Amino acid sequence: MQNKGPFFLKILENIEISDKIYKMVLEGGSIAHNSSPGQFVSVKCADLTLRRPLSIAGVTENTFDLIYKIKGTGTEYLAALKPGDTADVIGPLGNGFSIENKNYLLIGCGVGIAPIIFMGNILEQKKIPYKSIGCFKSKYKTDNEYTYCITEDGSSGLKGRLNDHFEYILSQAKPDIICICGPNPAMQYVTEIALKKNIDIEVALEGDMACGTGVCMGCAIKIKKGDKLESAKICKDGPVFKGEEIIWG
Amino acid sequence: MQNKGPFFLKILENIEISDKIYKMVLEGGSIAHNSSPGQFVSVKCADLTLRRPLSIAGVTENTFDLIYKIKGTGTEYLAALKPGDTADVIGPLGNGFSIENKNYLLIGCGVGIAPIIFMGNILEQKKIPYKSIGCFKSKYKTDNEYTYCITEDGSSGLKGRLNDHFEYILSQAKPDIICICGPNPAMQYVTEIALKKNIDIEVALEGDMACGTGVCMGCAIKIKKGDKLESAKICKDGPVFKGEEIIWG
Amino acid sequence: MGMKVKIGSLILQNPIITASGTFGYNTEYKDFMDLTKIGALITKGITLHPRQGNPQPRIKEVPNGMINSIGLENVGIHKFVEEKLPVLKENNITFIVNIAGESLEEYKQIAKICENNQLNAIELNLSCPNVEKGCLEFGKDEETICRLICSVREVFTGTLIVKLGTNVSFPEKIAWAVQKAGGDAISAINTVKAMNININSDYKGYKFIKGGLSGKCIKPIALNFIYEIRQHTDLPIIGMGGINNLNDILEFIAVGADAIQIGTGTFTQPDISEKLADELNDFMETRGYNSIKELADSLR
Amino acid sequence: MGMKVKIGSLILQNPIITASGTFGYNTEYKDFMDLTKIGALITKGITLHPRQGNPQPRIKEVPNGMINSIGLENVGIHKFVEEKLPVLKENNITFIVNIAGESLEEYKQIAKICENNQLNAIELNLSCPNVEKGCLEFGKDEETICRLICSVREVFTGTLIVKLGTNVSFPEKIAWAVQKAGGDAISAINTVKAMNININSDYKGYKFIKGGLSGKCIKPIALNFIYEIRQHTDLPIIGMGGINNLNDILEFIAVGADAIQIGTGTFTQPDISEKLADELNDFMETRGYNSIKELADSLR
Ligand SMILES: Cc1cc2nc3c(=O)[nH]c(=O)nc-3n(C[C@H](O)[C@H](O)[C@H](O)COP(=O)(O)OP(=O)(O)OC[C@H]3O[C@@H](n4cnc5c(N)ncnc54)[C@H](O)[C@@H]3O)c2cc1C
Ligand SMILES: Cc1cc2nc3c(=O)[nH]c(=O)nc-3n(C[C@H](O)[C@H](O)[C@H](O)COP(=O)(O)OP(=O)(O)OC[C@H]3O[C@@H](n4cnc5c(N)ncnc54)[C@H](O)[C@@H]3O)c2cc1C
Ligand SMILES: Cc1cc2nc3c(=O)[nH]c(=O)nc-3n(C[C@H](O)[C@H](O)[C@H](O)COP(=O)(O)O)c2cc1C
Ligand SMILES: Cc1cc2nc3c(=O)[nH]c(=O)nc-3n(C[C@H](O)[C@H](O)[C@H](O)COP(=O)(O)O)c2cc1C
Ligand code: FES
Ligand code: FES
Repeated sequence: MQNKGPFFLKILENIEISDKIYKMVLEGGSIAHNSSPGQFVSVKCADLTLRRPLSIAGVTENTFDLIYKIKGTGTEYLAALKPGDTADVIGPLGNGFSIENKNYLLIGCGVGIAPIIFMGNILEQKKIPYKSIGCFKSKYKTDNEYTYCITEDGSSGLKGRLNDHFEYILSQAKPDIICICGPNPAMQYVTEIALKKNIDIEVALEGDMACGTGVCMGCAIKIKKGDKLESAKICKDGPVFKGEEIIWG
Repeated sequence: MQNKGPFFLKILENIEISDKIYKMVLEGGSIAHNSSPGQFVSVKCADLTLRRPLSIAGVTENTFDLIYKIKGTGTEYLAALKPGDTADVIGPLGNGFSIENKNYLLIGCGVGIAPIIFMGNILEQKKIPYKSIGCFKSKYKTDNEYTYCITEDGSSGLKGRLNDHFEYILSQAKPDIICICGPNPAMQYVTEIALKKNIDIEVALEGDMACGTGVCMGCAIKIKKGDKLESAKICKDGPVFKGEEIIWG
Repeated sequence: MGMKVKIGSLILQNPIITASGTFGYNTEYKDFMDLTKIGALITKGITLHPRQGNPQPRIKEVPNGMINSIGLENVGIHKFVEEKLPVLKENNITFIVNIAGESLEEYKQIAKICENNQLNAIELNLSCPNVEKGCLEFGKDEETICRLICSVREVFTGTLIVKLGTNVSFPEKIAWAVQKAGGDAISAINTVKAMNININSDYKGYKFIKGGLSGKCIKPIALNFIYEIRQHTDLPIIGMGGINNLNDILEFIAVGADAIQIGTGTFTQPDISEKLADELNDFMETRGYNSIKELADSLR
Repeated sequence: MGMKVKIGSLILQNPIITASGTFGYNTEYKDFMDLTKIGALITKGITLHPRQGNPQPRIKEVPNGMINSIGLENVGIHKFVEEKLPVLKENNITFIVNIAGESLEEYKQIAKICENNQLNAIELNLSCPNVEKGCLEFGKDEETICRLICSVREVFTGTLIVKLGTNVSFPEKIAWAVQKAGGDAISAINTVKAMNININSDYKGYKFIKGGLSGKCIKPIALNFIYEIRQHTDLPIIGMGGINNLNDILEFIAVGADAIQIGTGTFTQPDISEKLADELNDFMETRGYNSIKELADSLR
């Protein structure tokens, strides 16, 4: 047993790092210690009925980061919070990326970068070799560095979208395993190439959630286990799944 | 036909004048021109379903005042508004006190003072003789003066409650007509004395409202018209009624 | 053609109707809006004899909505015809009379009076949850509904709209019954049975209001109901329940409504029906829809 | 005595129960709270055979609540008995099995399996609006309910709770039927039929979720239902619908509930049931109530 909250955590920082994209730093030893990349927390937003799931984007001894995009009421509420305010958080939830001694290629698109930054930090710490791709509309005002940065507006690194540069990068990076988080079309594109080339691939899925803890079956999807279809909960069995398991909708 | 809104009015002032009691000044020529004392406006409070009715507490050429007490969500929202913010207001609604050339005694208890202040101003303007009683828990930080001020804590004028001083004041003021707004027990007490002494009496009632415009029948009460009972709408036929019409619950 | 909608033989200039009980008898809202802008006005529910309604409290706000327990206080059909009707006519307002009876016979009698006064359209309230006798009592089973509609049809030749609510086991059977019995249209939903209580501060006993829930909080319930009955009837459906903006109207049209009513929304914003008529018009012009039907076909 | 409550032959240490479908099968919430603090846990609805449930989307937040369309995805009674039951026993959790059938025969078969495994209490789901066959289909008319309960009673000797919903014409008749047929208690309400739609940005078609509404927005509907059935049955009633705090619990007790369930509230605050058990306990001690009955007598 591990205490997963609810924790009432102090917000240390909450800044806009790109258009409608925020980075929040929260105090919270328990979540910081117990998290691994790909796991998420779920945050109570004012008196909304459902919590909002957000990936953990990095940890220090006693703090962890979130990177989130304003989508609706919940994230608007979060963006209005100030350092010193308290957030009601549960986590860490779900299962993250597998960490093995292999050659990694990490890919984050948009706010999908959150778990990818965290994963980069951990691989760095464990001295596991990796390369990373960050794909954005426009550069984020943070000091994260990626082996390859791709921006639609060319404000940093390569100009264009993931598809424009991916095959070239792949031929350079020669990974044993790819970890990706981003919009489904990007993840599907990369998964198909990886599977064709026999590269291991892990994807971090999103989905509407109610409980975030595996009890409501609200986020359940069908995944492929060999020839068979099985039901899996994004919140509990995922959000990270092996690429070959996913049925792209 | 008279345009009664909705008007989107600029708030000029919104200050706490006593514990949880606020005075708001709004820009709004149409309401200012067309109002008479005892009438009220109804204010949209954030996205609450029902507007909140508030008596008009005074007007100038182009502004009008409200005096309100924080009771719940709606008035809390109002109290948080700042000068420069906009309020969505309809009005004036209902029927006010009758204005005749008689000797008036005006009585306001607590925030019931709102229409009474307005009435005093109008009688003053029209040079109609009147005396006034303001009854409060504790003095309001406004410059309104009453012939008799009664405070429970003795912070201004006579110490005590209305009942402690009313018969004496009545014997001094010798009014032809009394206008009162305040909690029901106070209004009932004064009405009974007035009727016994054959003094005209008009009371401004409160009641839960939905439409405020006379269509929903939500605020309907039974009143006495001679021997007969009739249905009357506080919002449309009132809020001011003759004392003898009221059936005290 | 534009926004015109036909319900039975009644032609509305647009599909926006003010709901019974929330807009008075005739020109009560004239100081707030231009009454000629709406598709139609539905009167407060009218009974054969004047009704006193329920005791106070009658109104309670709840999160995203309100509960009412008016109990059909109204002037009765005779006074309506004498006093309220002339004003409707003078002002050229397209209107529909909402009627409620305590017995089948009463519905018929009121309808007859409407016929005798050449009223074009009535809405039979078979769903008000706030009265002890009548309305919802008759709206729960198909047979009673059939008999009621048939007997009203005997005396009334105008447009006959039947108003349903969600406190029933088989909405689809009831919708079908309305069609079979010769109703011209269905309107739905009426308020949903609900209760609010306030426990006394000494924890001894409580105050309560038991009545009908309306406003935004019932929109998901209303959309579901319209969607379901749309599968079981070809009659025009007039949808309502928590409509507050243009998007809400589009949602009701998408799930099957041909016109809509605005109830509680008027309390929040008294000129909402005029505003939404304008907005819908602008929307249709901008996007090039030539009729409500075209809009509906696109949305569905 | 304190907070103890008796439902049939089942004794709960307190009246706070976690609702079916919102708390898993056994110890899913162990990382969030102390499971020994609640009165009882009700399992996710369990069917004879494992069920796949409905396609996505299954969840949609609406103002003050949510709609779900899970469609009873569950492991089936056999796997429940094999894999989930031992964990409940190991952890000494008082639990009630929520069961759902596609036919009367299925309810009976599941109940029989419960009996064979010495399970103390079952909750018959006669009200889930999210499945095509079973549940609400059987919960709409008194006769079917009677037959169903009687046939389950033939094979099951433990506590039999019948779970009702509001999508019915005559709640009072149904409550009475449960009592007559030999049910030990009624629990209510299940989710309310509802639909949310999202019109596509080009105004061509829409996405939707059609399912059951739960959370704060249904509390007024639930209170009304409990109040009404309380007038027609002496059975213990387990109330639910939007419970989120101590005052909500008191309201349900005031209108007639003997115990309560917390559903959607757990999603908002995972440890809410433990917290409310503590709060209720403190409240009763502070105010000097010696039993839930004493508290109820005072509130009513
Ligand atoms: C495991 C997981 C990890 C996530 N990590 C991050 C993250 O690190 N950063 C980040 O910005 N976002 C993340 N998301 C998405 C984030 O949860 C949603 O953007 C957020 O819940 C929207 O809330 P809202 O109240 O602002 O918008 P809402 O008003 O709820 O919705 C706005 C729009 O977003 C859609 N939406 C709502 N919830 C979700 C959802 N869960 N997934 C996809 N679309 C949704 C709605 O359908 C609607 O169209 C994650 C989601 C999951 C499931
Ligand atoms: C014609 C009229 C004129 C009024 N003039 C004033 C005024 O000048 N100044 C002022 O402070 N208040 C006035 N009121 C009362 C004021 O409308 C309520 O206090 C206000 O609506 C409460 O809103 P809320 O959202 O803050 O509280 P809520 O959360 O709505 O309610 C808090 C408590 O107040 C009670 N309450 C709610 N509405 C009313 C109501 N209309 N009457 C009495 N109790 C209510 C509720 O039952 C609850 O117990 C007037 C009311 C009427 C009908
Ligand atoms: C105060 C009030 C009074 C109502 N009176 C009637 C009535 O007399 N007859 C009727 O058929 N419906 C009546 N209704 C129901 C409304 O016409 C409408 O069906 C319901 O409120 C749902 O729509 P809404 O959410 O837009 O308000 C009344 C509703 C309210 C709020
Ligand atoms: C996601 C979800 C799943 C549910 N599954 C079941 C179920 O399997 N069986 C059942 O009887 N009720 C089920 N319910 C209904 C709840 O047990 C409860 O009756 C309802 O949600 C109302 O209570 P609430 O407002 O506290 O959530 C479910 C509710 C939700 C939200
Ligand atoms: S969100 Fe409830 S099971 Fe995943
Ligand atoms: S509040 Fe609607 S009639 Fe008075």
